[in-house]
Amino acid sequence: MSEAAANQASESYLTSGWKIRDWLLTTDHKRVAWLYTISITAFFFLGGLAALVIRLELMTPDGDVVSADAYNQLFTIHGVVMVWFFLIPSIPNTLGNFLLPLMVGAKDLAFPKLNLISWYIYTVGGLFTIAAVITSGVDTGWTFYTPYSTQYADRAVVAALIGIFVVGFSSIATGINFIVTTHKMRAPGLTWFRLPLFVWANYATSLVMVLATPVLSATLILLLLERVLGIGIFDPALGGDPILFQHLFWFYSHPAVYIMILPGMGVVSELITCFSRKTVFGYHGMALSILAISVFGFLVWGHHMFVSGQSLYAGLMFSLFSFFVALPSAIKTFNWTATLYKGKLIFSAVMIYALSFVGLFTIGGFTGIFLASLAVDVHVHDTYFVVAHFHYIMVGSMVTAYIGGLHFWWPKMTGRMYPEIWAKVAALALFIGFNLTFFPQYLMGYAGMPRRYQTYPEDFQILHVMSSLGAGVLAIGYLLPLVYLLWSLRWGKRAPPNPWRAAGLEWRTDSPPPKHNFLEPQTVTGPPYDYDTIDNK
Amino acid sequence: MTTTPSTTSKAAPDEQFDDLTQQRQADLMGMWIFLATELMLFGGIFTGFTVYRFAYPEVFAEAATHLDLRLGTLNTALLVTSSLFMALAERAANAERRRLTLIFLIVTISIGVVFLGIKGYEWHHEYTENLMPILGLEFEYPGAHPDRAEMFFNFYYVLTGLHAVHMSIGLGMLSVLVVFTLRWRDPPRLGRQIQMNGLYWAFVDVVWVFIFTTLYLLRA
Amino acid sequence: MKDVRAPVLAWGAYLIVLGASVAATKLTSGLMGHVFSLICAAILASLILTFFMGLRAADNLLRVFALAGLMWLTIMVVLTMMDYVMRDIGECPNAQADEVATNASGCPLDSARAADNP
Amino acid sequence: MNDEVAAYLPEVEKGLHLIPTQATEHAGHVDHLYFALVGASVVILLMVVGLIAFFGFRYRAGNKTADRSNLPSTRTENRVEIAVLAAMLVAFMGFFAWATTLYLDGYRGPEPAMTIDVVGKQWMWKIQHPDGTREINALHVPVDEVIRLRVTSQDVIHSFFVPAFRIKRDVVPGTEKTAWFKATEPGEYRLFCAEYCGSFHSRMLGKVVVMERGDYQAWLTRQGSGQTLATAGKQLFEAHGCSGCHMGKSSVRAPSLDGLYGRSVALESGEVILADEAYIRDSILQPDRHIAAGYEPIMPSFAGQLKEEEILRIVAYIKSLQPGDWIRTSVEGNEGEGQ
Repeated sequence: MSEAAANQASESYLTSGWKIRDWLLTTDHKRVAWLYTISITAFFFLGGLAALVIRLELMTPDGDVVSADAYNQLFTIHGVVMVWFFLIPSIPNTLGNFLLPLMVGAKDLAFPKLNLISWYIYTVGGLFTIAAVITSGVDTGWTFYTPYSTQYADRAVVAALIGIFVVGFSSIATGINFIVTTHKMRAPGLTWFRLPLFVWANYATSLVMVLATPVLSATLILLLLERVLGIGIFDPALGGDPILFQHLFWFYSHPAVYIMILPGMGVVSELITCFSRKTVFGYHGMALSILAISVFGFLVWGHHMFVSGQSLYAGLMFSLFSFFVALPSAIKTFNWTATLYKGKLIFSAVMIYALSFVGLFTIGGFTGIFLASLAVDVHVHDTYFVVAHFHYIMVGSMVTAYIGGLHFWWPKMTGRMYPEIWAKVAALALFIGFNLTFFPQYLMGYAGMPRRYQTYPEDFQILHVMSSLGAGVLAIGYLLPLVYLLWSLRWGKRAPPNPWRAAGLEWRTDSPPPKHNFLEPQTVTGPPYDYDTIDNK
Repeated sequence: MTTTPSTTSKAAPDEQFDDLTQQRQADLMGMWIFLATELMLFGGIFTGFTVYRFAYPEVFAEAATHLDLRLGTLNTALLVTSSLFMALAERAANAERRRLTLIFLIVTISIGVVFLGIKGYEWHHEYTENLMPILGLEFEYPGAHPDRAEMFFNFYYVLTGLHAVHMSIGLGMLSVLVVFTLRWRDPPRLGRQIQMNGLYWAFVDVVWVFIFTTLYLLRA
Repeated sequence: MKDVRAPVLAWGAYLIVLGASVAATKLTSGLMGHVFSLICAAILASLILTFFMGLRAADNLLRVFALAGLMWLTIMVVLTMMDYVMRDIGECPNAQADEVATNASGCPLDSARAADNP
Repeated sequence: MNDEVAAYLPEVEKGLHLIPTQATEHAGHVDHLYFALVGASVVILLMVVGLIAFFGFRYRAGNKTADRSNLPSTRTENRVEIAVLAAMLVAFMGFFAWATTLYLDGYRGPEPAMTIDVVGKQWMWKIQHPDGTREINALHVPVDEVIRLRVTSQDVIHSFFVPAFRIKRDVVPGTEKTAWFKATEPGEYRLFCAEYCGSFHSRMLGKVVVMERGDYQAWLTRQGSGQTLATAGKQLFEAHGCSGCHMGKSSVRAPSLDGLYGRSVALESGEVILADEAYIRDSILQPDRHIAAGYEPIMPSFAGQLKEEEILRIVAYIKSLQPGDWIRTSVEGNEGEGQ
């Protein structure tokens, strides 16, 4: 290799080429990860804005901020954007995209062009949906239940469905890419049980993406055909069954919940081990429980339908399976806690994020048991109890993990350190704001407050006000990192290759990494999370 | 995945791979996973069909007799023949025999087009018999339970339509392959591409087998 | 060009099984014919998978992925049908209707008494 | 809450009840399960948080004196995991059995004293008592009686939710589902629509008024007419011109309907069909579906012209007709009072 070529090879992926084309037509997984990060952040704040208006409206029992229809459109925007344009692609497509090849010691993902295309599909589909939803309004909720969505809802439903359908391909492409990369491109010596748990988590997530998303596509096709061509598969007038839609929809959308949370579990496993300076408790159990969740996650969708009129016995089976899927989650929670045992704990901001994840996930997970319990579910189904439960999982746990992970790998991604003090403040604001927002919702749920209500009986006002105030604090917890992370891009301290002295292949290369990730091929000789060896060097 | 023409030299893999074996394995695996997703796509609709087939067995069996079994059978035979030629084209390409590859590909495409033609003819026939409950067209069904029979025809159009869409995509990709074969730049690469498309084409055939059996054959 | 025999033979076998399946539909009616046709469909599909899609020569991992799709499809169909097969036991308004003739609304789906959408 | 719906808000349930009023025995049972779940979660949560706090203090990086030797072996780890798994499994199965038993009780009720029809519609609840009394967004029921609800919807999916009874049932168009309850406390309770149903979902409210038996009877009488479903149905039957073809001399054109219910009817297609509720209903809405043998398919469909509860009434009327009723009474007169 000539010297110039060597220089070029060791040049950071960030500095090589800053023309528009170098970014928009890049096939470098690290740059695609950035493209995703930017789009996802935009969608996140859009969805968050909708949530803020909703919380503002709910400060008072009357409908005095927006009209009834506008309210319905707002929670539809919030749901659609947060689920499909933020949560599903969040960790896999940003951190996963960036880290998966690094962690397995590969030069790139198996199909780099497909990766870039998936970003285009995602962004175009997302923008299209947003445009449709904002200009003409969709008021079905993100669940699109028939016959409301097919025969009664606003016109733009068609456009929204097309947008979501298109975005589904991006999920599938990502899934295929990750699975093949994990199978075929691991560095020599990197056996399955030497993989970081983050890779396991993304692998399991990809399996779910690949197997569930097409069913959503099929369901959306059927909805579209019913709306556009009048082919009424779910139309009761033809002997059709609206509940069939719910079966097909939840066959995707329940596993989709695991698409959202599994990567978060992966991230937190990395963070906790690093700041406990010790290997994870029960590595095999952790890896296998991730797989178990992704498989069992497919057997429980009917628990969204306990009161919908599915057969009693189907309800029983789905309830039983739902208890089963809680078992591996319980194991994971226990193992994260046990990982702290005899560690050398460092309470950095990242660790605070990780530990809040464990706490919030425990609450969210246990209230999931309430919902799996048939008789209790009948009462709290479609109330704020459910809203609180899934926000504890998806926001409390997942977003916390995402932001925590972003901090942890920020030096690797940008080559800059963020201000630790501010990060701690933000982590605490997030934790406090989140609990203040959503814990009252458990209470009002059991008290009987149904979800998707614009107006409500006055008795619930006190809890709603608490929740809305909490949302304000939560917003600060989200805006702060945005500000200081952007600040650090320019003024942050330069990061060494491994600022946390963390294990894992991604820390063996420069921060930020060169274009092809590693200057030499990597080999792996030991187990993951070997912090003893690192610390005793 | 691999349909883009390449100007790289013959033996080199794409830059993210270490060698050609790795690349070929990755391509194959990616394709198979993609086919699994396609299976789930059709599977979602088949699940719906199963539900109603179970709920209204007599009506559906009766409604099936209104489809043209002869044309359906002919189409099934045609499609498997095109799959055969696709498989032969793959073998010809691997043996680096350009003319033969070209002929096999063109035969495959021609049979595919004939398939779609016959399918279109069937649809037209059903349209003239007022058995096309689409876009508010009148649906006149001579048997019992016209509403549930309409449900049967809904599935008929969704399944055959979605299948036809897949056929068209496949035909488009095969046409691109014909162009590549004419150029004959990187035969091993072309062999891989033909193999990938062959998988897709055969898969579309597998789906058709089930569409044909459940819609045409499960009749009264 | 080697190995042309296998696909051509598979093609022939396919046509024979297809013929048998169609003939069975023509000749017999009812459940037995249907079951036979479905079995034939499975045979036809496996012929294509094995000989045209190279699953015969593929490594085990690919087979696992091919099977996974099938497995998950089974999960979806079985669990969904679990609902429909047992739908409305004790809830269907016509469940007690005697065995006379075709019940206008044979349960399960149609406790759904045909609706009145305009 | 704005004025338009204030009228439907119950009187007694003012104030925030974190545990809603227990107005049925079932409600009490559900609450017990809920408390047990809360208790279990609190124990687990305290354990997790307590351990994090304890480990966090004991093994903080600054604490050099902590004993960090003898990390558990993989074998020990596995054993601990299996123990946790087993403990959880036992607890979960306990909760599963408990919750499921309650659920089954909640769905398969005892023999009902009366069946009340509930029809959901954007955005109101229409209720029809067995004697034909109708009300909107309010459901009056006697205390200590097993009430069975037959719920359906006229447009989209709604959900019938009474927190005080801990019952909820989705109301699905095209299907008819049942729910039951036995209120033990007189009073007024909230009725919500719990499934999102469009613009005014949050205004689709009502109340359930549980009354002493005597009060309920008095209320029914006050509602006036005392019309039964069947008599109301007869009026509709005549008002919509059904009697023109089906009754009296003109029965050449359309089949006579007395004694139809429960009979087997020969169809033009050669099939034989049982004339049950669904058949009668189908024949009103989709007359072409089952043509009775020997008649021309000339009857127009009444889909869209009749509301859901009107169909229920006409069906009740036709059900009530005994064989020969129409022959005995030439044109006007006493109709059979079924049920």
